[in-house]
Amino acid sequence: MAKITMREAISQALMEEMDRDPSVFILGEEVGVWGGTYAVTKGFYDKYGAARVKDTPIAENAIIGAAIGAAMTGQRPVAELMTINFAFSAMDYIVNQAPKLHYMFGGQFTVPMVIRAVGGGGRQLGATHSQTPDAVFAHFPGLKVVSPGTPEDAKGLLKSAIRSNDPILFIEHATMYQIRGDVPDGEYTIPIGKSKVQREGKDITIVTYCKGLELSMKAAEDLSKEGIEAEIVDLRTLRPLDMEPVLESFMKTNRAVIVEEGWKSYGVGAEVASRIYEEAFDYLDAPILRVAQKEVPLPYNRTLEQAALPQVPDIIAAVKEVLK
Amino acid sequence: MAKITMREAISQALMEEMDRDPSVFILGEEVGVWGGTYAVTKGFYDKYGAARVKDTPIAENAIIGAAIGAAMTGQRPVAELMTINFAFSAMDYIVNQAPKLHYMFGGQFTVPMVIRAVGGGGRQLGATHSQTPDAVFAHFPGLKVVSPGTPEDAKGLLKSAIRSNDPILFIEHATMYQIRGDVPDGEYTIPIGKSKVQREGKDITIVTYCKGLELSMKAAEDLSKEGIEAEIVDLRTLRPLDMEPVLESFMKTNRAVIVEEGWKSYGVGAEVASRIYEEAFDYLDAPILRVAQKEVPLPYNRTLEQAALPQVPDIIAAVKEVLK
Amino acid sequence: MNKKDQLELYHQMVLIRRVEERGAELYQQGKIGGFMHLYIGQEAVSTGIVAAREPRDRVITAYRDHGVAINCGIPANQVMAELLGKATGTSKGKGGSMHMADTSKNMWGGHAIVGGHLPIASGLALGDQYAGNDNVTICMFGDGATNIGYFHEALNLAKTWGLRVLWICENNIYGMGTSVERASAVHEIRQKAEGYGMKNSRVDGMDVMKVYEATKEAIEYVRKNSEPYFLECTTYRYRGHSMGDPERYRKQEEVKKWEESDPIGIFRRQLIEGKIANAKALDDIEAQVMDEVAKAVEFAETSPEPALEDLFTDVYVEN
Amino acid sequence: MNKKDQLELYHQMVLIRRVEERGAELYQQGKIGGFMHLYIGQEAVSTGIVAAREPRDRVITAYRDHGVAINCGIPANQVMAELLGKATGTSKGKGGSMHMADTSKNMWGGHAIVGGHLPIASGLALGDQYAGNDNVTICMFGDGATNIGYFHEALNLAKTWGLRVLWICENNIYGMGTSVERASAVHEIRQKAEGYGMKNSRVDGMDVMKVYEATKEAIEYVRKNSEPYFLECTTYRYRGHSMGDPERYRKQEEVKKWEESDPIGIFRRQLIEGKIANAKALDDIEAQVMDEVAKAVEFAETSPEPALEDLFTDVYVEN
Ligand SMILES: Cc1ncc(C[n+]2csc(CCOP(=O)(O)OP(=O)(O)O)c2C)c(N)n1
Ligand SMILES: Cc1ncc(C[n+]2csc(CCOP(=O)(O)OP(=O)(O)O)c2C)c(N)n1
Ligand SMILES: [Mg+2]
Ligand SMILES: [Mg+2]
Repeated sequence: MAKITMREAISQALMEEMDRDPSVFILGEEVGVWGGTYAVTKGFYDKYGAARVKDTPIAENAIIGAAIGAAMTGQRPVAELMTINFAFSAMDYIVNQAPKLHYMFGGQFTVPMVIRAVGGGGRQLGATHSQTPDAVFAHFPGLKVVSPGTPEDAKGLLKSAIRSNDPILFIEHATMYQIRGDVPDGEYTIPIGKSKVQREGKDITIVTYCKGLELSMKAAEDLSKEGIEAEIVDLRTLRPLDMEPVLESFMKTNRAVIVEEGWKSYGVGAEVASRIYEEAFDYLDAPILRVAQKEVPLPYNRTLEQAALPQVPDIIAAVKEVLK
Repeated sequence: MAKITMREAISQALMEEMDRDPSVFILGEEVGVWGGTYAVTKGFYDKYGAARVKDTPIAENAIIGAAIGAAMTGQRPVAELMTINFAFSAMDYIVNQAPKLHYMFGGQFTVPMVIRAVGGGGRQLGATHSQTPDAVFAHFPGLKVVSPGTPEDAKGLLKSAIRSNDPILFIEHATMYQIRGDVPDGEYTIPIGKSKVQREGKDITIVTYCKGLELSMKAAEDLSKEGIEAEIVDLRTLRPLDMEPVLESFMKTNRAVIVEEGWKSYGVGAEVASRIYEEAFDYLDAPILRVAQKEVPLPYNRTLEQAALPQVPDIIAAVKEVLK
Repeated sequence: MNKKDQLELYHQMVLIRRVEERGAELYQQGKIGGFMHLYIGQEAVSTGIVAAREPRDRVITAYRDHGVAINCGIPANQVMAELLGKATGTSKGKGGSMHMADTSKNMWGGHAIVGGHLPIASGLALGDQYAGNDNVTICMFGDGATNIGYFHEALNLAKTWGLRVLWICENNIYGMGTSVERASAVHEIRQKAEGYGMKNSRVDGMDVMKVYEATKEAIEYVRKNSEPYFLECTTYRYRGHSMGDPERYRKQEEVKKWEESDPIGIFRRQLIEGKIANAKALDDIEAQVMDEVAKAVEFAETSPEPALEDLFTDVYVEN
Repeated sequence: MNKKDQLELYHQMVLIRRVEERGAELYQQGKIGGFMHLYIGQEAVSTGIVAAREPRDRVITAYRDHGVAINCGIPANQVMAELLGKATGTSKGKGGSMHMADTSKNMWGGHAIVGGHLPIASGLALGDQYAGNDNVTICMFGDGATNIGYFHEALNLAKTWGLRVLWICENNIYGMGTSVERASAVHEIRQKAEGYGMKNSRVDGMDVMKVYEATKEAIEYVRKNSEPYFLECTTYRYRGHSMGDPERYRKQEEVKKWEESDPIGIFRRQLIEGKIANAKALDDIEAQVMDEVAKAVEFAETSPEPALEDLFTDVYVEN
C-alpha cells in the first residue's frame, strides 16, 4: 500500500494502461506539451511522444467524434475534456452517438472509448465553468458513467474503463486532485458498476459519490463524536447504478441521506431515493433527505459560491433531521 | 370553446403573438418555405414574410446562439429545433448560455427567447431521433421547461412563454399534433409553472405530463370501468416544478404512479417521487411506482420500439400494483 | 475501367433505383416506417465513388444511404430486410433506412445527425493513421451538412493532423427545402475547402465515369500525400427529401429539367455509344435487377422479426 | 485622430496594463479567485478597435476582457470591484474576471466558452437588422476559437443573412499552449474568411493606430454593405494564458522578442516622434493612471460583498 494523491492515481492508471496496451492513446486540449491543465498527464508527452499524446484544437466535437471513430477501428482512445462543462459543446457525441452506435447498428460497431472530464464547483470559475451535471449523462442508456471518490477507486476504475469495450464517461473533481489515499501496490482493477461501503455504521446510510464522499466522510467523523455512526455507500458508478450495497445498508439503518454536489432537482439523489423507496419500502423509518447544490447558477463571489454548494454542516443537519 | 388540434393550438399561439407584438419572430430549419416539418408554421411565411419567419442553415448552435443574441437586444425570437434530439447539437446554448446570462452578468442581460422542440418516440426514427430527454433540460436552473399535454394548455402556455422575459424550452410531442381538445374562444394565457389536475379521482394519483397525459387518461378510463378512480395531475412545467396540486392529490389518495415517456433512470419520475416522499411522507400507503421507457436506445423495429415505450397497460398494471 | 466493371456499375445504379422504387411502395403500404430518404437521381455519385476505392478504404455516409450500402456490396436482401425492420437486416432491424452498415464491407454506416459523422470519419482515419496503414476514409455528406459546426471541426482536424480522408460533398442543391443559396455563404461548396487550405475540385455528379475518375485521382492524392481532399459532386434528387415532403420549395419544371440528365440514362447512352454494351445487354441487366429486387422483397417479407429479447441486447458490449 | 483622442488611447492602454498588473498581485494575495486572463501585450488591439466604433456599435468578446471593458468606458473601479467579487462590480460580483459587461456602454460581455459568443454576436447583429438600424456588432475572439464549430456556424450565418458583424480575430499565436500551427489548418487566420466569401484583412495588432485605421475602414464597410468583415490582428500576450500557466510551450526568448514591440512602447515613441506629446506629458498620464488604479483598488477593497440573499436573485427575471 502506498499513499498517493488522486492526481497520481489517475496518472498511474493512464501510464500503466498505455504501457500495457499500444492501442491506448490520449487526445485532448493541452494534454501534451502543457502536461494537462490539471497536470494529470505531466510527463506523458515526453515519455510517449506526440502520436500517443495528442494535443487537439479547441474543438470538442472533433475530440469526441474522432475518439469515437478511432475506437470504432479498434483503438482505445482516452479523450480528455478540459472540464465537464465543455461536454455540452460535444453533447451529441457523448449522449447521442457514442451510446447508440453499438445498438443501432445491431452490435457491429463497438466504441471502446473513455472520456475523462473534470467537473465540480468551488473554484470561483463562474456559472458556465463550475457544474456537476453528472445526472444528465447518467440518463442515457448505452453510456457508462463513473465518478470515483478515492485514489484507489480512481486508479482501479480508470484501468477497467480503458479496458472496457463500451463508451465510458469518467468524471473527476477539480478540488480533489490533492486528496491522498492508500492504493494497492502493483496491478489491480476495480469492476465498473459496483457501489462500495466506504465507512461502516449502524445509525444511518449516507449514499454519495465523488466530492460528496469527501464531505460525507468528514460529516461522519463529526457525527461519530456525537455518537451517530453513519454508514457511507459510495456509488462510484452512476450508470449502471448498483443499488445492492445501498439497499443492504438501508435495510440495516432504515434511514438515509443522499449527498451530491450537483443541483438537487432531477439530480442523482432523486434516482437513488426513488429506488430505495421502491425496493426497500418496508424498511423506511423516515423520509430520505437529499443534500445538494442550491438551485442557482454558481456565482463567482466566493462566499456566495460556498453558500450554494453543499457543505459538511448541511450533511450533519440532514442526518440529524432524518434521525429526529 | 372550439375543438382544435394540438397543431392548430400551437400555430394559433404563434400567430396571435406575432400579430400582437412585432418583436416576435420565428427562426429555425424549414419553418418558412416548407411550412414547418410538422406543419406548425404552415402559411406563416406567406403571411409574415421572410424577415419574421426565417429559414436557417442546418446549424443548431447558430440558431439558438443567434436567438439568444437577438433576445439580448430586446427582440422575442421563437427558435424552432426541428426535433429535441438536435438540442444536443446546441446543448451549450440551451443549458450553459441562455440560463446563465441573466445571473452571471448581475441581471444586465435578459434572454426572452422560446425554443420550441418536438420530442418523443414511437415513430420508428431510430435511437438518435426518438428521445424524450426532458429531465436533462429541467436539471438546469435559469431555464424554464414547459411541456403541455392538451391543446388548451399548449396554446395558453406558449403565449405566456413568448411573453416571458426568461429563456424557455417548450417541448412538444411528435405523435400528439393530431389530438383534439377544447380551447377557450378568444385571447387567454396560462401561467408557466403551475401543475393542473386534469382528471379527478379518489383512489390513486397519477402524476404525468405531455404524452404521458394521453396515455394516463386512457388508462384512467379503463381503470374506471373496474371501479378505480385515478386523479391525474399534469405537471405541464418541469422547471419550475409545481408540487402543490400533486401533494394535495396525494394527501387525498395516499398512492401514486408517475408516468413519463423518457427513460426511468434519472428521469422526471425520480424527482417527483422524491419530492412526494419528502413532503408528504406521513401520507404514504405504498411505494410510488414509475412507468417509463425501458433503458435501451430506441430501436427502429416497430414491435421492439413499442415494447420499449410505456403503454397504457403498463400504467394500469402499475396502478394495480400500488393499490394491492 | 474494363467493360465488365462498367456493366457492374450500371447494374448497381439500376439496382439502387429499383430497390428504392420498391421501397417507396412498401413505405406507402406501411411496411416501412420512420424516415426514408431516397437516393434516386444521385446514383452516379456513390456508384462512381465506391468503384474507385480499394476494399480496404472505409466508406461512411449520411442517412441517404441505400445507394452507398449497395455499392459497398451489401446484398439487396439485407438492405430490404433492414427497411422492413427484420432480424436479417444490415442492422438486425434496429437501425432502419437511415442506419445501414456492414463493417465486413468497410461500410461504416449511414448516420442521421446531419454532419455528425464527419468528426467520426476523421476518427476512422485517425485510427488508421495510428495503426500505421494508408487506408483512406471516404466520407460523404450533403450540401446542407457543410453549414454545421461538425463539418468545420472535422475538416480542420483532418488537415491539421494529416488524416487520410476524402471528403465528398453531394451537392444536390437542397438541404430539405432550403437551397444552397439560402443556407450557405458560398455557393460552390468546394470553396469552403479553401478555408482549410485543402485541395479540392468539383465534378459532374450525374456522370458516373467522371465521378469515378475524379475519385480515383482524389484517393490517390490522399493516400500519397497523407492529407485530406475535398471533392464536390453536383447532383440532384428527383424525389422529395424524405417520404413526406410537400415540395413547396421547388417547381416541377426544375425537377423535369434535371431528369433530362438522369445519371442512369446518361450512363446507358455512354455504354451504347462507347460500344461497351448494346441495348439488349443493358435490358438484360435491368431484367436481372427486377428479379433481384423481387427476391429481396420476398426475402425481407419472409424474414423473422427480431426477438423481443433483442430489445435488450447490444446496449452494451459488457453487461 | 486628434491629439486629445490619441492621448486618451495612450491613457487607456496604460490603464489596462496597470489595472492588470495590480490584478495579478491581488490574485497572488488570494483576493481574486477563479481564472484570470491578462491582456498585457495585446492592449493596442482592443484600444484601437473600440476607439473606431460609434457608441451605438456593440462590442462582445471572450474571457480576456479587462481591456475591452476599460476601452468601452467601464470605470477601473468597477472592473477592479468585479475582480474582487464585490457588489459594486460590473456584474455585482457574480461574474468575475471573465464576465464583465455594461450594456449602457454597449459592452456585451466577456464570455468564457471558447467561440461561444460568436453565434451570440450574430444574434446581436440579427437583433439590429430586425430592428432596422445599421449598428455594427464587433466580436473579438482568439486564434484558438477559430477551430471550434461555433465559429463556423456564426460566420456562415452572418454572411448568408447579411448581418453587420465585424469579426476580429486576435491572433496571439497560442490558444493556451497550442500554437496556431499545431491547431489550425491555415496559419494566416484571415484565410478562413475565404471559405465564407467574406472580405478580410490582416493588421499589425501591436500598433494601435494601425488597428484603429483598419477597424474604421472595416466598420464602414460593414455598415455600408450590410455584410460581415473579417479582420485579423496579429499580437502576442506577454503573460501566461491565465494565472497558473507553466509556460512549457514557448521559450523566454520568444517572449523577449515580442516585448521589443510592446504596443505601449511603440505608441509612446509614435506620440513623441509625431510631436503629439512630449515625454513629460506621457509621464503625467502614467502617473495619473497609477493614481486611478490605486483608487480603484481602494474602491474595490472597501466595497461591500454581495448580500447572501443575492445568491438567489437574478436566476430568473420572473419568479
Ligand atoms: C443536427 C441535425 N439537424 C437537423 C436534422 C434534420 N435534417 C435531416 S436531413 C436534413 C437536410 C440535410 O441536407 P443535406 O445535407 O443537403 O443532405 P441531403 O438530404 O440533401 O442529402 C435535415 C435538416 C438532422 N438530422 N440533424
Ligand atoms: C468550449 C471550450 N473549450 C475549452 C475551453 C478552455 N479554454 C479556455 S481559453 C482557451 C484557449 C483559447 O485560445 P484563444 O482563442 O487563442 O484565445 P486566447 O486565450 O489566446 O486569448 C481554452 C482552450 C473553453 N473555455 N471553452
Ligand atoms: Mg442536399
Ligand atoms: Mg490565442
